[in-house]
Amino acid sequence: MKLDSMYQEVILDHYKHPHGRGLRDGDAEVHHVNPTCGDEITLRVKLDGSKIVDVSYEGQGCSISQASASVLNDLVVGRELEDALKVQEVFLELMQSKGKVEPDDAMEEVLEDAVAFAGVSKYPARVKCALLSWMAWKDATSQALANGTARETA
Amino acid sequence: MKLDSMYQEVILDHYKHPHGRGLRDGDAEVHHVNPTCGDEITLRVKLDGSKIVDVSYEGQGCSISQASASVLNDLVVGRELEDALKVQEVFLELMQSKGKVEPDDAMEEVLEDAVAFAGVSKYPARVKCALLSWMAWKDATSQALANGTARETA
Amino acid sequence: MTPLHGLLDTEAIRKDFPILDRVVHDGKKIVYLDNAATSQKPRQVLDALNAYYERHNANVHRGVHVLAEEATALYEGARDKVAAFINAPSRDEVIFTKNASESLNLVANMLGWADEPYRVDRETEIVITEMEHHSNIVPWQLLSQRTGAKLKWFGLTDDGRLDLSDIEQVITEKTKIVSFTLVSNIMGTINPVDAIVRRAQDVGALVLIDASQAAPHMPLDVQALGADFVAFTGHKMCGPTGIGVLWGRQELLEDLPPFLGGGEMIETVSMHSSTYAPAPHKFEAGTPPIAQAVGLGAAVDYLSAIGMDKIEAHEHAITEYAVKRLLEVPDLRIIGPMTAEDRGAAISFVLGDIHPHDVGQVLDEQGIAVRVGHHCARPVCLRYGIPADHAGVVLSVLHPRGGRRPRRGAGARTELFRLSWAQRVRADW
Amino acid sequence: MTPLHGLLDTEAIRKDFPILDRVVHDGKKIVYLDNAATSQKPRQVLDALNAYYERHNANVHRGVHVLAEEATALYEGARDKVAAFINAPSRDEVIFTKNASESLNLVANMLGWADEPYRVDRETEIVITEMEHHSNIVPWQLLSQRTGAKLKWFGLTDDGRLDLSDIEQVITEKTKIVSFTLVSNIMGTINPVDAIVRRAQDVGALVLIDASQAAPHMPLDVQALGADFVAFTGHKMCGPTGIGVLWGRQELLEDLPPFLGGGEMIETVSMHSSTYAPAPHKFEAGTPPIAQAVGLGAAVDYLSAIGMDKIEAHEHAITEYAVKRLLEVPDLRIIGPMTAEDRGAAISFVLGDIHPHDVGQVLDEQGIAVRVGHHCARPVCLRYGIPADHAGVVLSVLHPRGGRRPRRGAGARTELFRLSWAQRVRADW
Ligand SMILES: Cc1ncc(COP(=O)(O)O)c(C=O)c1O
Ligand SMILES: Cc1ncc(COP(=O)(O)O)c(C=O)c1O
Repeated sequence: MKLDSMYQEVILDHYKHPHGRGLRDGDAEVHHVNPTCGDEITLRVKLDGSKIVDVSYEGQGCSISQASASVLNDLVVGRELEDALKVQEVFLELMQSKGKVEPDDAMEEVLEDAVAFAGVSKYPARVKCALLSWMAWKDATSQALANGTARETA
Repeated sequence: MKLDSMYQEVILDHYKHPHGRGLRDGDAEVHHVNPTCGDEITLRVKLDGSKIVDVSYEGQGCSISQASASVLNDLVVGRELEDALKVQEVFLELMQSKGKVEPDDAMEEVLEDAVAFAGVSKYPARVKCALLSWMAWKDATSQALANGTARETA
Repeated sequence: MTPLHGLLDTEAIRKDFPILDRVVHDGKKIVYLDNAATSQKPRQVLDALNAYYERHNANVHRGVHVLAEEATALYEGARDKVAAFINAPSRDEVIFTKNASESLNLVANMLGWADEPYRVDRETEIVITEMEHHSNIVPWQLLSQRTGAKLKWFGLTDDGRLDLSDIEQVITEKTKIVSFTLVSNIMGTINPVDAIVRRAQDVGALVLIDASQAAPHMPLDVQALGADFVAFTGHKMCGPTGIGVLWGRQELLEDLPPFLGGGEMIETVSMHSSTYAPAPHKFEAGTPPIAQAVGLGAAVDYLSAIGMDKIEAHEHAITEYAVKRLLEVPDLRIIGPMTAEDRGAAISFVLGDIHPHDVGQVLDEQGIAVRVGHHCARPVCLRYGIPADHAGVVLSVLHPRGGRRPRRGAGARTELFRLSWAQRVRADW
Repeated sequence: MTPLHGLLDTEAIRKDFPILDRVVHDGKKIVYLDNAATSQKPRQVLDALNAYYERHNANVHRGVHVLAEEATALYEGARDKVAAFINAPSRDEVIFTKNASESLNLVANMLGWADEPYRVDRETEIVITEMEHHSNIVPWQLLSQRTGAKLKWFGLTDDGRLDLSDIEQVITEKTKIVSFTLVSNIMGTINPVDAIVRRAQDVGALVLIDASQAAPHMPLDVQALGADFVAFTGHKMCGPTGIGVLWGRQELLEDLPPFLGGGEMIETVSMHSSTYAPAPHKFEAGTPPIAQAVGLGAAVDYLSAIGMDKIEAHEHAITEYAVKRLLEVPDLRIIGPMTAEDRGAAISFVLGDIHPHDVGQVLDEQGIAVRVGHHCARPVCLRYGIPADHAGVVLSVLHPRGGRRPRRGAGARTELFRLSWAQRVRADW
């Protein structure tokens, strides 16, 4: 059954036991909404130079959108921004693959638990759910960087 | 050729030599436009009690719309209002017949030259042209009557 | 099981809908329960569209050539059909728009630009309800922001009905317009038109009824409704996309100002000023949705041939049945009326704490198409304490899906949750 | 006769258009020269419509079921196609409307409700031209009446061109928007975009180009045009009725307020207020013309497969020929440019003092469909001293009618007037 691939144990696990959930101190906060289905996320990032110190969030939505935020937290916190952005690109590629990319070992190395979302990429309406937190994170990061620069040059 | 039936000599004759054209004194004046094609008519009626003393007009438009005003003048001036309205009804019936009414002697008796418009009724876009002056006349007449009543009761 | 009475011959009707032969997900024939969002189109409507484009296509009201005359006759003929379908006193009261949303915005805009006594401004009030579709909320919010008029609304009772207990405070002497839906697209509630119209008339307010969810499902008689305007949309009533209707009382259409300006809606134009054609053309700027009007005319013929009263009876029977069976599903909560009384065939529910997206996806795998999310009526979700993203699932039947659908639909669903989702996910949590 | 160069294989193209087999008036195959009013539709577009309705129909952006995903992919895919067709920098800059008139009204309304620096109010000026279609005149008259802004326009030269000699007085520091047509629907004139855009940019005015008569006939590159908004309509470019396009620069679409309110255009709604989805959705309230967008996508594919540059070359060749031959007809006066330079394929003429309705009718009897009357551009008629009801006849060719048409069209016409009308009527007068 195709559904099995979408509702991977991994995803359900992250949904039930989200990692890093809750709002903590940050350099920038964003609120993103998926207008077609109402999934919401409020997300903060805290940077130290180019290092991601924390990504904290609160949200409401389906198993996919909530699990994806938890996986995001796993994959980027503690990383250099540059590396995290690479992970994000690979995840985006996978999600936009329309079910045609079969994750190989190299991809699994990069994406870890996030490869479980491969099955989601077949369902365009759900891809947005999976990407919601990642888009929010990118947005918050650029705001944090802009704030940082503003402060430095002020 | 079907066109022949539409462009009856009679119609062309009225177009070239319109009867009663020009604006003269009247009890009411109206200006009607056929918005789809721009045919225009300004028309005045003069009543004496229930008798139609004059129908005068100026207009611009195709052969059908202009000839029709000329025929109108022929048919109603000098008549009792009631009789003229009967003529108008017969003309309306003919024009709305979609080419399906073949005018008989009785109809010809009533409509005189206006039977020449029978061919026009097959062309919905042109029916409006043929009816323009007749609608203007009805409108002007009811305004004249209203003015008259207003004056009487004033 | 108890036999249902007054059903249509849905096996015969099904055959008219080509899309219902569509097979999805490894051989499952589609079960379409998403009619509140849009209906499917019978062969008869598609044939009318093709005949129009293949034989008669031309612009309307403009030419003297054969095609232009035929296209005009077909377009205006569709207006006659729609006028008869809603029992309009005059065909000239039927305005073609692109969808119900445009119809509703059209009224809001007319009133914003109108002269007295219609003009909506900072001294006046607008009344809607909490169960409106976004398309009957946002135009009034915009009008209120732009004119300074106050926007008020009726709240909802716990069982999904309008709370009219304070009607005298909500609709007052200051009210210029009351706009509400005849049937809720999310809860299926049928609203009490008479009480609202009576109060509006007492204070001299205009009434606009959003009949988008009513037109496909029950006889619609604009004279019996007693409203000033009635709006609905073609694609939900077996017609094409891209066409909507606004019916309005003739005197109002004469008095009110135009909305969009352009070709077709004018009488004469100079660079300095223009005069407008009489209604309905005054409100139809530009080349209208000609083929779509023709298609809507065919849809109206199709529905009328079945009979709107029969459709209503059929839907009532299956709604009654479906509500009963759904309530047997453990942890299922219906949002809206729990009986078939004064309710249409849209049924909204939440299932425990399972997110509706997840429910929808599981149903889709079975070939069952339902709506999930806020259904363009987010305030309703907020009202019932359901997070906006958790608004539930609507299954809405239109006649061709009826008859066997609730049985199989509800059955499939129950089973599905029991066997697959519930076992897999809920038992486990 | 001189052979024409650069022609398309119109015999092959004809076969794509089912309506061209239509026979009228006792066996005459239709000769369709009314493309300025609306074009005919190739089989490929009708097939796309049918495939949509028979296999994929659902509402867009809302569901998680298969049909909803397919319909959304098709609808958004059409947006991609249109974006590529006009070389838009981003697909999100392409807004689907119901026709060009709505696109033009949309901009007028946005500017009326906008904040500074875009806001049109009593201190500001709007600039159009005397050769606009009513759909690009009336929206600005309404905006001017409603905001108090001053409406100004460019006049015309005797040979049917824009008179830009006083451009510095017409477009001034007070000008907020300049809106003009790329190609005249009545005279065929192609307007000098660069000069106008440059002046508008100098004074900081926005530019809206009405490309309704350009999109079907020449390559359209919104970046090369340098305008802020470009509007056009689907039904004139082999697409269905009921669909139009507005392209706008992304920053503007972000800054400007919405027009119609409703479903699809919102981000979140509460009874008190709403936030809007990003463009293009912000400007697409309600269920969009889904099937029509899909049909327009197919039309764009169809035109692109022929090649817009080839279409342009073909039309240029036959226009040159047609103008030459028409001028040979006694008493025929062309309204608009008398050469093929900077002109499209619409040719307007009057024939002595014969009323154009009568001319149109005579042509129709021969199976030749042309436009007569004011062509929704009455000011042009006034400008050239032609009574509004006497505006002339437009024959407008779109590629599939080309090639043999001017020969036969012009030939038939000449002959007709000589033999039938002229002999019968004019000789006689
Ligand atoms: C130049 C021009 N602009 C605008 C329009 C309006 O297009 P529509 O009627 O599709 O809104 C037309 C055609 O009628 C036109 O020729
Ligand atoms: C009650 C109600 N009103 C209005 C609308 C809007 O219709 P449309 O999207 O066709 O404009 C809908 C459907 O979406 C609806 O259900």
